[in-house]
Amino acid sequence: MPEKPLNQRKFLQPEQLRELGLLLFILAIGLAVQLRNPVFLSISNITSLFTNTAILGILAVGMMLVLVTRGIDLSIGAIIAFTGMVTALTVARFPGLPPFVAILEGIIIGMVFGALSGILVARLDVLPIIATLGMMNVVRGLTYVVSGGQWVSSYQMSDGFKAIATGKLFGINNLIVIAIVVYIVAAYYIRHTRVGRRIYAVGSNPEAAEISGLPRRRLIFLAYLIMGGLSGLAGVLWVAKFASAQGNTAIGYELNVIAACILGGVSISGGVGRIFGLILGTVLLGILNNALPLINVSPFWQMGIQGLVILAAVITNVLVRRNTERDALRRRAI
Amino acid sequence: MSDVRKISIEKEWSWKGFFLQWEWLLVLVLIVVFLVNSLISPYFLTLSSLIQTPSTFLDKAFIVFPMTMVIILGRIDISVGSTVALSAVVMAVSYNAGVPMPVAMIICLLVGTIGGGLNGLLLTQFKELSHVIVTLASMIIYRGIAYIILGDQASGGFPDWYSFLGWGSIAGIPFILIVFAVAAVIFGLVLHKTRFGRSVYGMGFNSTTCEYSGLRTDRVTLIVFTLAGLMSAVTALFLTSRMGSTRPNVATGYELEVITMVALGGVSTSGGIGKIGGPILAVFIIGYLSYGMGLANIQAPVVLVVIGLLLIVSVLAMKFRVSPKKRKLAM
Amino acid sequence: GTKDDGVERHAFIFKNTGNPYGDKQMQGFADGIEEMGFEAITRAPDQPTAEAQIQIIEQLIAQKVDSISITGNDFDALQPALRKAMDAGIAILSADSAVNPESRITHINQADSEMIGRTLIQAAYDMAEGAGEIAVLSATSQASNQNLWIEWMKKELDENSGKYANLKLVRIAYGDDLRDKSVSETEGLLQSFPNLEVIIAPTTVGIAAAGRVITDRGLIGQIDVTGLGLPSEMAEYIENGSCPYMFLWNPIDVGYLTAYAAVAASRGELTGAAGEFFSAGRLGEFSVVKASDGGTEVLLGAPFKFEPSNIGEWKSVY
Amino acid sequence: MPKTLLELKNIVKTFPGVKALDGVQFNLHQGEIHGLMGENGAGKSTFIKIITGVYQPDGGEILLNGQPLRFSTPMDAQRHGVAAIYQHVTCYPDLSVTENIFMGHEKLRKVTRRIDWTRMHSEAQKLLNQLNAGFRSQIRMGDLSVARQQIVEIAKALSTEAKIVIMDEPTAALTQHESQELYRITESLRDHGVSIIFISHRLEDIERLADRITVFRDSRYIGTWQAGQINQNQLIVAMVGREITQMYPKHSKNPGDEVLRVENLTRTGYFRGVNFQVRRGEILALTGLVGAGRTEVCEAIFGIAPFDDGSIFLEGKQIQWSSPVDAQADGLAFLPEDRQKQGLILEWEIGKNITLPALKYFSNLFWMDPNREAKEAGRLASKLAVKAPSIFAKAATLSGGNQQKVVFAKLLIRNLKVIILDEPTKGVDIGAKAAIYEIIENLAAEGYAVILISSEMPEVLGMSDRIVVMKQGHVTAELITDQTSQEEILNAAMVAEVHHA
Ligand SMILES: Nc1ncnc2c1ncn2[C@@H]1O[C@H](COP(=O)(O)OP(=O)(O)OP(=O)(O)O)[C@@H](O)[C@H]1O
Ligand SMILES: Nc1ncnc2c1ncn2[C@@H]1O[C@H](COP(=O)(O)OP(=O)(O)OP(=O)(O)O)[C@@H](O)[C@H]1O
Ligand SMILES: [Mg+2]
Ligand SMILES: [Mg+2]
Repeated sequence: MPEKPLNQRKFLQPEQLRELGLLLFILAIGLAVQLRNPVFLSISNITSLFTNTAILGILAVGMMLVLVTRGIDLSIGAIIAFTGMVTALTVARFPGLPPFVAILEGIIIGMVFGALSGILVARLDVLPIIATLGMMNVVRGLTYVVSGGQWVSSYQMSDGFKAIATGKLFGINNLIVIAIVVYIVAAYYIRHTRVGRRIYAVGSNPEAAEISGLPRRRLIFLAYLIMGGLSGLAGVLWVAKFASAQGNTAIGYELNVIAACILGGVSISGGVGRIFGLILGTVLLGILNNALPLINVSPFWQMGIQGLVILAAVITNVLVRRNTERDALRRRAI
Repeated sequence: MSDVRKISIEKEWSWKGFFLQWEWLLVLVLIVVFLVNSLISPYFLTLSSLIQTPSTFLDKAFIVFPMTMVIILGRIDISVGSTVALSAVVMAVSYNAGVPMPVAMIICLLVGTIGGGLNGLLLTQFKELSHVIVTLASMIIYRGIAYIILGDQASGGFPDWYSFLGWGSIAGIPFILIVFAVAAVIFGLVLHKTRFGRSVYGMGFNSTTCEYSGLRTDRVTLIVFTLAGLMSAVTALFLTSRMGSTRPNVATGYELEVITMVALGGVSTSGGIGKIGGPILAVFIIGYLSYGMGLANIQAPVVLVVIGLLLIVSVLAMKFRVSPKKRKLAM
Repeated sequence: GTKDDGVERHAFIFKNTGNPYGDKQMQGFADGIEEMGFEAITRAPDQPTAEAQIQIIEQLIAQKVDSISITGNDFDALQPALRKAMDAGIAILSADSAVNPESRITHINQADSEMIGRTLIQAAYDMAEGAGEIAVLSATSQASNQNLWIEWMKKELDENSGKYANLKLVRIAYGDDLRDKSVSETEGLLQSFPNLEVIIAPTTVGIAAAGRVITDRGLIGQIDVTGLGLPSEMAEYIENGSCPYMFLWNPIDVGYLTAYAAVAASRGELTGAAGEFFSAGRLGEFSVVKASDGGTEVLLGAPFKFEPSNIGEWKSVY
Repeated sequence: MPKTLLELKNIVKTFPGVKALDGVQFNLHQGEIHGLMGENGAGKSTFIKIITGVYQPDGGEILLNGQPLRFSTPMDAQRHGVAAIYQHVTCYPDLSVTENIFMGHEKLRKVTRRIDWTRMHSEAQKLLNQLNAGFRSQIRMGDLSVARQQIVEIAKALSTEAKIVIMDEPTAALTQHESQELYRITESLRDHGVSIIFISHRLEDIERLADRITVFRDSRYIGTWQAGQINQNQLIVAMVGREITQMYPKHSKNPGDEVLRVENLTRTGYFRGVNFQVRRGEILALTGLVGAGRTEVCEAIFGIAPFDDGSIFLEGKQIQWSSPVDAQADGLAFLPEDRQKQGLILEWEIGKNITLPALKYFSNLFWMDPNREAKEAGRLASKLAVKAPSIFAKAATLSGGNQQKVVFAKLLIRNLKVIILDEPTKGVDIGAKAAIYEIIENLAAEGYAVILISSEMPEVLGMSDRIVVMKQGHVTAELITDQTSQEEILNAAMVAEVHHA
């Protein structure tokens, strides 16, 4: 170090601290569940936990990018339903279709809707919540319209298609593999590419971005496009996993995804969000869904408990952080 | 200083500015809705139908008032649907436990108020927390409590007079419409004519400045969220009356419907902008629109698409009506 | 009802849109009504809530239809709206999922609830070969017909405790008719009860989700799934053996029967008193009987058993 | 004849309702520092934004090296070697200092096109060291004080290796000491052949740095002079259109009883053992380097921030204000440091901004009285010479100095005992400054106690009765203005020993 830094080097950055708190919280919950039901930490249960959380996790990545630009996307549940329905209809019509073509189809359809939201938000300056709320209604309605109210059932889907979600690669379920790939690409993208960093810059201060000539609109558009693509991917995975496509698929799912992001430390006021935090947020939600049935909680209590745990998680976080900040101040030589 | 420049205190009135207000666009939309409806269904344009219809869609509209305030504050409250369910359930259960109905109704309002108040309290005590996560958590918790209380049961059997709330009329005008009008006047005055309303708008733009200027920002936040709870309970009263009984899963998804109305009403979710008239018009636009399409037996998905498009198109229409010269902050 | 243009109009309200089972009911209803030369209106809200159904009822009242048949989203909550319709001279029936006796002339029941409950337990007994743990995966904890069936299941177990001494009902889980929740509930059952033998799911989404999990995990033959489900949704699992057999009635017939009952009721030919008879086109004669909820009902018949031998011909029908 | 690098002719720019530039001309020589001066709202910042392509002019011509040219975006300008430090810091608070410096021209690895973090960090650190910044380039921008953010902005301009660097009031947030540092950097840039446009309201900046000076007034071009050709008075006349005979009003020094006293005020991590008192009719200057904790002390007094230990006495009675509401009710007013974030609601009209702290006075029971409001707001806006067509103009459309006057008007709307002013003349033009000094003096003369936080030495010496100097959260000296010197103050602010408790 050439110079003595004025600001003392902190042991942990605030975000890292936050994530540590969340991690401890997750471990505490995990331990509590494990004591009630030893099955919890078995390989098979952990596999099913991650398999069931993979789609949520994939969506959370896209939602994080959108939130980072100070936006929000409420249309993803509807896009999942629509892309799922359309790919399922395609697969039912052309059973020989290679699975990756189905995936591609889903991603492209999703990106079309993402692009529409993106144009509304980035080009036409419609507030994100309004644009995507409108899209949500339109896309959900269209899903019923294209399907004529019918479902596509598992017998109509080829085994290859269903294997997208049930097959394994290196002994790991495809969904988990896909999620891992998405996370690695996203981590690289937001940390090591110019465009990725610029998305953060735009969210951190849109006016500054404009004044320093970053392509603000294009970057925001891109965030919605990626979100749309990931929703399309999720739509295909969803339908392949549950082997059924119906009009009300994933209704209200956007709130789960947003909850995962915010639990993971993504700020709705833009500019902030880290991959590791996102993983923790997603896993916490996954555990809540997985663990409560395991420890024989009455179904009538499950909801209340889930809400309390989420609230407890965020409040503990705040308290831990306040405490450490107070300690840091105390250490500062004044 | 010697050369005191005179600064005008007369507000310039311009007809253009007056008619470029969002509300006029909504009035126009409402008229179009009326025209189209009377074309597609012969049952629509009768006086009794027009006056009676609002009772079919006004129940959730009570939440539109406080939600307008919440959104002007730059926040959002997604727990309102659950608050409706919880206060309805507690009311029904206490009535069936022997509490007289009027008292049970007061309990209902109390539960809603407390529910909203808790949101406000959490938000003011833990400023680091995002309003989305707080109200998301309480959305889950409040409905969770309703399930804990009532499980898979429904609860009802209210006295006969109670159904008057949702179904009764005074001089041919639905009671619910009268209450709605009164609430609209009260909320309109509070928001546009009082100190409190001014504070709400100020905080929507810049709550730091408001704090430095000595406004009781915490109190304003608390009151606004408490009002959201209270009005959710009012909705619970009317909704329960209309259904004659209640269950823990009533009013699911109300939050997004209410937010849609407020957004269509021209209230900006980034805070500070919007008037009470817009959301009120939006309530009637969406209400009459879906009622009219229902009269023509158009299926629900199509109605969804139409409402979604209406939201997007009207926002765009407004954009292109006023000159798109955007205000740039002085750098 | 008043008829502006002389054509009688009869309405059917299902729980929600985008449900093929409901579509079939509505289709059967429309077939029946049109067969008689009248106009059918079929409606469904986008969400399965009583609030939304109330709005539709009001719209139908304003249109002055002759009858409304409804698949209720709530047993009691529709009463005020339906009473208003009755006061306007509209005949009210419920079909498939009942509303309370005060707000209907009669109920068109797809099958006897008691019979369904008992049959499903017997099926589980059969699949578990007389002994083992069984669990129920239901829809929402609110669903009135599911809850009624589950009650009859419990009664069957209690009343024949000798026969079912070794059959243990370990848990009733709720998948809320959501795919993802039903799957994680099923997995929760598997993890919590390693000795589970049979899962009974009296709901289409639930039974298909259970079939999916059993298939994915390679548990075919170890754990059996049965219950009530759409043949199209269940075809794969019946064919691959994860569900040896299951039951359902024909929703088209439910709708068709409702149509005839509705027309009869709107003419005053059917008042809903037990012992009345009416004829229902191609389905023949039906009688009104007392229902367990204090009202009356019309029974379509016994549920149909779907098994590997017949699923092939049904899967493309509904 | 020096080479003309950049030339602008007849530039016109209109905003809705305001003509911000009216036929303005300007030329910049190779390797000079060109001072640009003018009152608040004269159009300086607008002019800069036209050069860099943030705004497009409505008329006129821009020549770079004799070639007509228009930049469509600031990025475009950057590619042509024009870099700007804008008046209001335009940083990305959530990103690191390194990224702030290189945003828009990131360093990429050759083949993979991924961001070369190692190189960016080390180059950023090099730039920071060059500027004697004293903090690491990895830290988050938002954690820095405004002054340090300003340094990062300079580093950013340097990183583009620009031929033309434009600085819009870079010293506004800096103390004397830091300004010296900036002078040094600016001069060394010039010596390396860079041309610099330097905007400032501080005469000493211009005196020290500028080779030539251009003055704008009321959106028009007034003239350009060689540094030696024009003296201070002439410059002021050019800018203001009249003479300002006396910058600092005559101060009648007869302080009354003590009004506010703080004893041993401590907030862990921010300040410790702070003691001072202020009397009726007295102006107490609170000075020190940026980051000394002056703002924090005053915020604690005002009830915005908490304190852990010590006590506050108002007119002899111990009080504790838990929020600004209570403090205001007892007659305390606070003019915050950051007028855009803490002082104003930019989207609101001037009038509504002015009455914000006193809504109670303008309401009967519940209802607001808009007429009374407008009258009072109009009176105050006129009194402070806010330059705007009407009180219904939006605060965002005002220039920096006029915005500050509006914030000042907000204080005067209430009945006061003690006024705390945190850097009230930061970025305010010389005419408005004189006006504000006069207001401060009038208030003191009327018997109010004034606490004036300031980093400007002439202001501190010219306005105050007593001076309290802070360093690293401690009071290092309390001086009588008439009996002290600039050296003594600077010594207390920079050199004095701080005893850590
Ligand atoms: N975006 C805008 N919209 C409308 N008017 C504007 C805008 N930007 C600046 N103005 C107006 O243009 C005029 C010139 O403003 P500018 O910011 O260029 O002044 P300045 O000389 O930089 O003042 P200061 O010294 O206070 O920074 C002012 O009257 C201001 O109100
Ligand atoms: N060594 C340090 N490490 C970390 N933070 C510091 C350090 N020194 C000062 N700070 C903090 O940096 C923040 C920004 O300082 P700022 O420039 O706002 O000065 P200030 O405290 O307002 O004082 P003043 O009004 O005297 O300039 C303050 O909260 C200050 O406490
Ligand atoms: Mg300027
Ligand atoms: Mg300061």
